[in-house]
Amino acid sequence: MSMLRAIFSHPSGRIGGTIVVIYVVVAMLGMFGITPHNPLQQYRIDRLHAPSMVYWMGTDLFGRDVASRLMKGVGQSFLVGVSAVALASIAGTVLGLTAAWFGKAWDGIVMRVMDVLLAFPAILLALLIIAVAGPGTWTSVAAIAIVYMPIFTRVVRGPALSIKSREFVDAARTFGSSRRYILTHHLLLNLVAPLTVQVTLALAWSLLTEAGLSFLGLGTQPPSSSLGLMLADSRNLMETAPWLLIFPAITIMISILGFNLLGDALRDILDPKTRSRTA
Amino acid sequence: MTSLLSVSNLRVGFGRDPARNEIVKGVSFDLAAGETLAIVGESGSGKSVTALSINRLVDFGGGRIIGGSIKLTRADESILDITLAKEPMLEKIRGSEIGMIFQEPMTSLNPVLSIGTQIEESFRLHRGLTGRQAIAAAKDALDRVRIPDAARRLKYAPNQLSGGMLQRVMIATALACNPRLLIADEPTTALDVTVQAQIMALLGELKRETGMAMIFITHDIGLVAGIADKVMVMQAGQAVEQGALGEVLDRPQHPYTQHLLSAVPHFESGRAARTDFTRKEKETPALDVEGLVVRFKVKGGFFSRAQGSVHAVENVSFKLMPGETLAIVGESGSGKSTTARAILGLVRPTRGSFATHMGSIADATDPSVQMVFQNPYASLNPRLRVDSILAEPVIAGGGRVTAETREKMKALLKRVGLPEDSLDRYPHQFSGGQRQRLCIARALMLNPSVVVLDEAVSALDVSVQAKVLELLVDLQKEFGLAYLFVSHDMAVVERIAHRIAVLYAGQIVEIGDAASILSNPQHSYTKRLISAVPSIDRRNQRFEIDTRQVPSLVRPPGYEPPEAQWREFGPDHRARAEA
Amino acid sequence: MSYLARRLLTFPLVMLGVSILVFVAIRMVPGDAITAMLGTEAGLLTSAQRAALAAYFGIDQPILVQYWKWLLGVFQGDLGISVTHGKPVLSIILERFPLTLQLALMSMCVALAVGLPAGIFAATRNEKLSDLGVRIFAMIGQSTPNFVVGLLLIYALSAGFGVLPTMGEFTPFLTDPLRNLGQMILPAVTLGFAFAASVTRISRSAMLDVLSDDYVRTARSKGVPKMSVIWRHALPNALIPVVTLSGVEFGYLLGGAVLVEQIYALPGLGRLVLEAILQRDYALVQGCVLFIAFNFLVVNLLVDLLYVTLDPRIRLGEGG
Amino acid sequence: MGRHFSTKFLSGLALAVTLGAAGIAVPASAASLKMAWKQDATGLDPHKQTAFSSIRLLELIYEPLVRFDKNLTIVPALATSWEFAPDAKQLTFKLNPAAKFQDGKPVTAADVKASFERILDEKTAAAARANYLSIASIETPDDKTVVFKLSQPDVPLLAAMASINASIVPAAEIAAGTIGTKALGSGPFKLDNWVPNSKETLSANKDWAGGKVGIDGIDISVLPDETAILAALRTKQVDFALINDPLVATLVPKETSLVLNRTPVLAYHVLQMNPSRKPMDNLAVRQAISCAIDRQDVLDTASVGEGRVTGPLTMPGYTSDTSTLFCYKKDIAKAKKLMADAGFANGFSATVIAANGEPATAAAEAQVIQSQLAEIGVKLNIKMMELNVYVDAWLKGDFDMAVALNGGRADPYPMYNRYWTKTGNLQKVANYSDDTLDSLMQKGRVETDPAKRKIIFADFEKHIVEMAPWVWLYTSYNYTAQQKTVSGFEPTPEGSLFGLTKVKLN
Repeated sequence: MSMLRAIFSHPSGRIGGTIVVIYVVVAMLGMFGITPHNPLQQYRIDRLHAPSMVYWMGTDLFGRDVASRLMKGVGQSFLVGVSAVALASIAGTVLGLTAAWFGKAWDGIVMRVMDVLLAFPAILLALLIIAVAGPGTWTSVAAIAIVYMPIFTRVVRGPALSIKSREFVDAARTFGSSRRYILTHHLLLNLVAPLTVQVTLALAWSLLTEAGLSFLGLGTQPPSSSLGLMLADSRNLMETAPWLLIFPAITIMISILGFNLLGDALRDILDPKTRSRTA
Repeated sequence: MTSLLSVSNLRVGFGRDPARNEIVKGVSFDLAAGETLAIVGESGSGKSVTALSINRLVDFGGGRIIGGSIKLTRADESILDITLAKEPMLEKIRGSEIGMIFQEPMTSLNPVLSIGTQIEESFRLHRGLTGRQAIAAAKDALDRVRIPDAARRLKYAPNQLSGGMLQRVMIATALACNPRLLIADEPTTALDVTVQAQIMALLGELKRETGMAMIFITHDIGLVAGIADKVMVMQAGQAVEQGALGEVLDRPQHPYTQHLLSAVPHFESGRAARTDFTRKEKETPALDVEGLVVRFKVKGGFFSRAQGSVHAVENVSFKLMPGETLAIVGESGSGKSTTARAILGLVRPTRGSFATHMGSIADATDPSVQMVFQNPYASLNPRLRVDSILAEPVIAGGGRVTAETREKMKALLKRVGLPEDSLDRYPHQFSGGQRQRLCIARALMLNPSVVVLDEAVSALDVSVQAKVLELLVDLQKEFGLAYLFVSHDMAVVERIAHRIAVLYAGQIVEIGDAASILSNPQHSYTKRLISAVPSIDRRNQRFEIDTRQVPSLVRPPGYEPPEAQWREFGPDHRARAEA
Repeated sequence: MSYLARRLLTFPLVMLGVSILVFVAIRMVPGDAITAMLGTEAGLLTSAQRAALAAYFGIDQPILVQYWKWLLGVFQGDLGISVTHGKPVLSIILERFPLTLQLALMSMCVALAVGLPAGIFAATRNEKLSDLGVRIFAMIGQSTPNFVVGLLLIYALSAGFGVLPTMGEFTPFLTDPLRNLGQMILPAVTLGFAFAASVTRISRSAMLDVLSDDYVRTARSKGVPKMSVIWRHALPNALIPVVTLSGVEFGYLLGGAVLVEQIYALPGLGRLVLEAILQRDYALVQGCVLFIAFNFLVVNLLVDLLYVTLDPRIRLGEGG
Repeated sequence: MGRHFSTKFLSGLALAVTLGAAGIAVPASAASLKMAWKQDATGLDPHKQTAFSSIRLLELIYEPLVRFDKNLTIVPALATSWEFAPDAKQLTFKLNPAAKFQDGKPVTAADVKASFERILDEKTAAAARANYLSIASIETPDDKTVVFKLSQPDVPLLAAMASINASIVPAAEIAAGTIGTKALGSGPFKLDNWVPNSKETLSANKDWAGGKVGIDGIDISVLPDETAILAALRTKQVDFALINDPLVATLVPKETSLVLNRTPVLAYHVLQMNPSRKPMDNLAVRQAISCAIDRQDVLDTASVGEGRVTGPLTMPGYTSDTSTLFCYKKDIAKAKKLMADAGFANGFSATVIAANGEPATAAAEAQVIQSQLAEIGVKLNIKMMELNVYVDAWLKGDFDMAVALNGGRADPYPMYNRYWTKTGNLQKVANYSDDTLDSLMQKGRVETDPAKRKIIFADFEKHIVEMAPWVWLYTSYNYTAQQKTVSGFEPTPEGSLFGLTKVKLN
């Protein structure tokens, strides 16, 4: 509760939080199919209909309602984003934590593997993964997760190393606390703050990547909708039906903006360094 | 004497609404040319903010002067109210008329600029010197603060010099343009006690040479005695007492001043040492350390070959009896903390053995030895509630948290003087002193016989220190605890130690009865150390300037130090023979 | 020194990892060079024909043998022959690389020229309206995928000003600098947009951090004027995170910018890899990825070297 | 899907770009045609390359013995005349005495023999070899005469030779093993420079036996996105361009300085079913699907009406009135009844595969079909695939249904024999054959009388539509766009760029 209050009293937290809340609501509506029209229904008589009272954001080439597809697409992007970030953060946390704790060879192996992954340009790595597994929702989840995993690993390992040398960990060792207890209660618990920030930022990033992959035709497959796919479909129709470009583009921008703003606010709130600056 | 600086009813606030958040609440004082004013207070008293207001640096930290005046008499006899001055005017004043030095020499110099550049800058700005002239002036400035080999050191980056050296560089920079006022904001707090003495001596000499006035800010009233003409005591944003040095120290009027002078530990050369324990050599020691050696390999070069070792702890042996306090004293790098950490198994000893009454300690941790760390803010996991914190040693020992355990927690909390509802709170809801009490309670959860206290009161405000020390003494008596008290602070050590071991460069150079060592030190290092401790009794005492550095502890692989020769100076007092 | 040495030592290790990963991954992708070349007509091949083609493409041997042969070649500076181009992989990459390098350099120039002053300006106006403006702009910049930026940029320019990017055959800079810049400026701005936003944000926060550092206070206590405090004392220290960010971004840009190259029809490295993947030109994919990873690591090493010149603490070892 | 495959996977990336002038426009060499296409050639060996994009390039450099004109009549190329023996077991060509390779050496009968022997050699791995298997031996009575002896009557062989895959290459180059690394043909243009996926430079062949070329050369740039090509046309960076996507093509005429050439093509869009899988093995189910699909609606939605609903025979002279074909008018009632008869009154689910961007309309077609089939309870899952992956699955026959664009031929026999005869190479893709189809194909192969052939293949068409292994949808157009300053281009239903030889720049 106090966290929520803190977010909403932070200027960018207020804006970001609001966007994210709206985004999540829209995503949920889209996911559960509560949309003005059936997003798959092709009203072929009303093909490429401009925005109107019936079709708030117009219709596409097949006469499908853009607003409904947008909602469904937001739901889809959200699903992919959340799943990918969940995977990446769990895997990254486990790897980063164990690398920091055990050090030596294990640290070397983990970090070298992460170096290898990082040396691949993100989009190429995702592309290769998708080429191997075939495009689709869950493949893009896996691809985004693998691409983002090294970042989580690094984000966790750095602070974990510094927490490892903090005095309360030394204290725990002097009591003979078990490794598991120290890892979970001392390290992990104190990583919650940086992880929260990173998760928010990773969500923004994965929405961005999901859009890019779908735009390339590698993400969500038709007839399901996703924002990137809608943008890709709009490419040759932009002159005749600009609403096909503009609404998804703005939606992508605003939703990523929302998560970025929220992430910034969380960093301000949770990071003692910036907090102490005013003290 | 004409007044150089006249501050009246100064009020400074912070934040969006400075009037609501006042840190300095109406402070007034006068300073004559060549005079030294010491401002004494604990953290949060507003002493630093007051100092920063004088050259208006407080503006950059988010502060705002909301009332009063600061009148500076300039070199041309004109009077300037600094509270009203505009930034370009202030830039002219700073450095040329008011110099300033700060607490942390390590961070107060720009890491990416050579120290020469940083000193020259003052000459360029205020004297208009350029090129070779500026370099020459910078060299002179370094000479003036007694830095040997000044010409070469001008090219050094700050991280190549020790803290004491850096503080000298800071002083050289601040005094470059012969300001008529020097503000020194806790300039020695971050330094070792012998280095502190050097800096104090240097400041004293420079003051005499240049005739500048000085405002000296400190939390340590003991330090004031050596340098100040006048003293102002601050508490919670107000000046509670001010007057001439002797007046304030000898006849304090305000209760807070009296408290600072009486309750706070001051070094009394062994007269205040404890006498409540008699050592019986026959008894089984609570902790027996024999031949402890800790070395860290130094790796370097392209293939990370071992190039030698840091001999951090070299052949340290002592016996700690039940109910006794052994203080390990030394300066940074002396190996005192490493010794403590090795005993707790946090550092792997290269050689040596420990034994408690439970038998020798191998690798496994022994619940009969517990530790309290220096920094109460870092040694409690901020994300755990107090009950979890106290339960941890129990869980670690394989125990279960039962109703009985909770009762014990409550009892211990009460015993260390914390409120009953503490169990449900988080560490950040406690003050520093309270946290250290929590750490003590945690250490006592397993009924240890030995508690290692690593600088356990160093991070606390002076008046809190005294209370925690009292608590420690009481607990020792109540539970028959043996303390291994690691500290650099001789005043604190005097209050708690029965015996003292002086560590220098990883070796014990002198060990024995506390009163004997403090009153009659034998080893040259111990002598130097003790003479450097500031004391209210040593008013305006002069220190010799000495630029010796601690010897390097890095030795080539396979190096073994020669066997120590000991000389006895009494029933329980011996010192290492010197070459 | 030992830090750099360690980086140098892990360099070949990481390269080896990259090579294995790409070698295995590209072969796990369904379809091969034969179907890529012939499409559905491949169904007309007899098995003897298929075997002949497999031998021609060098995909008839066990994967380990293929890898070993390729690796031996790499050590001799031979990345293999591209079956689609019929030329050594290295020479193909080097044909495409100048464009990618130029694009990366131009984007970085755009990003630094805009981002650094904006970030510093915002930091000195902390919490004021102009600071807020810069921050919002930077936030939006960071939140917009570059293909959306490219899209909107072209749309806005053509609708608003009737200007279009030059999208004909690509002209190298040395052939015709003016025409080349005409082709490159919009892609560079597109890529530089998000980059500039990141630079703005990081330089602002670094500057804020540094401005509250002790040595800045020291400088002020000496009477150093405001501008000099910012440029001479604060900036060199604030540059370190900016250098890190720019280095990493630049390293990635050297890997080609697939989407932007596509949008502006530029034959850069990004498109080369994508095409190679699609045509199952194994040698070319491997060569490109290895080359890109190599550049990325080299850029990172250079960034480390740059640190060393920027910050004597690293040069001399902490606490030296 | 035939030759129309290419790496259009890239086409996900694109934007429409509106009018306006180029930043800096520079005139290129005076009389060279600046051309753009999206797909570049994938190789230079005329016998091996089957990709549409490769053939477009190679037919400017190499020549076969004969070629098709715009009416798909066979006209001379390297050969000036030819004749079948009456039993259709021997085919004789007379070569053009003026014909020379681009290195100045004359084209001889020995070159022809060597070229065909190379195609027939399994080691060459020429995909088109299957079309020439009836050649038993090749005789060269003199330098300018070639005689093909056939193992069986094979009338469609002549049409099969009108292909760039039957190009005549120098015997010396075959011996040297440089075919595919060096482009040395007898065609109207010489390849001066090729940077794959980036650009080609061609210059006119002064010695070309076919006549004088109207331009000095062609500079081709590969622009990976058709909207970028459109932008280049609009800014006059490009004189002439190939366009695949009807959505882009329809934007061309809006620009007053541009001309769009639109030619109906032989390739057909089709929904392939896999009759080896349940329930598509059931004739009634296949027929129901055929009846449930509104072909015109697919065309209108997926291809903005750019095209024509077609039966299996797409070539001029063989096409029939589609209204006579089985269920070419959508009939949901009939479809539902058929479904009920087959025992699928409640429908079923199946997966349809489609290649990403190949053709550009594939995803749209799949989606419209999905929505149409939903009306009879068939739940279709769409699986979009990268082209290579799709080809892999397609060749293995590993799909329930597939949306495809298959290449056409000027003659029905080579176009369909691979699918619908029991020995066809792609029978495992089609997975359907019956005696009627088999015998009709055999009859068509040996029949030399065009009128009789037409009747044979009309029967074939009627039968296969009724058996409905596939649902033929429509044929689209081939588009080229050009500046008004370009004149004289003659498109063909094959999409050939050979017409560029007659082009002039004003």
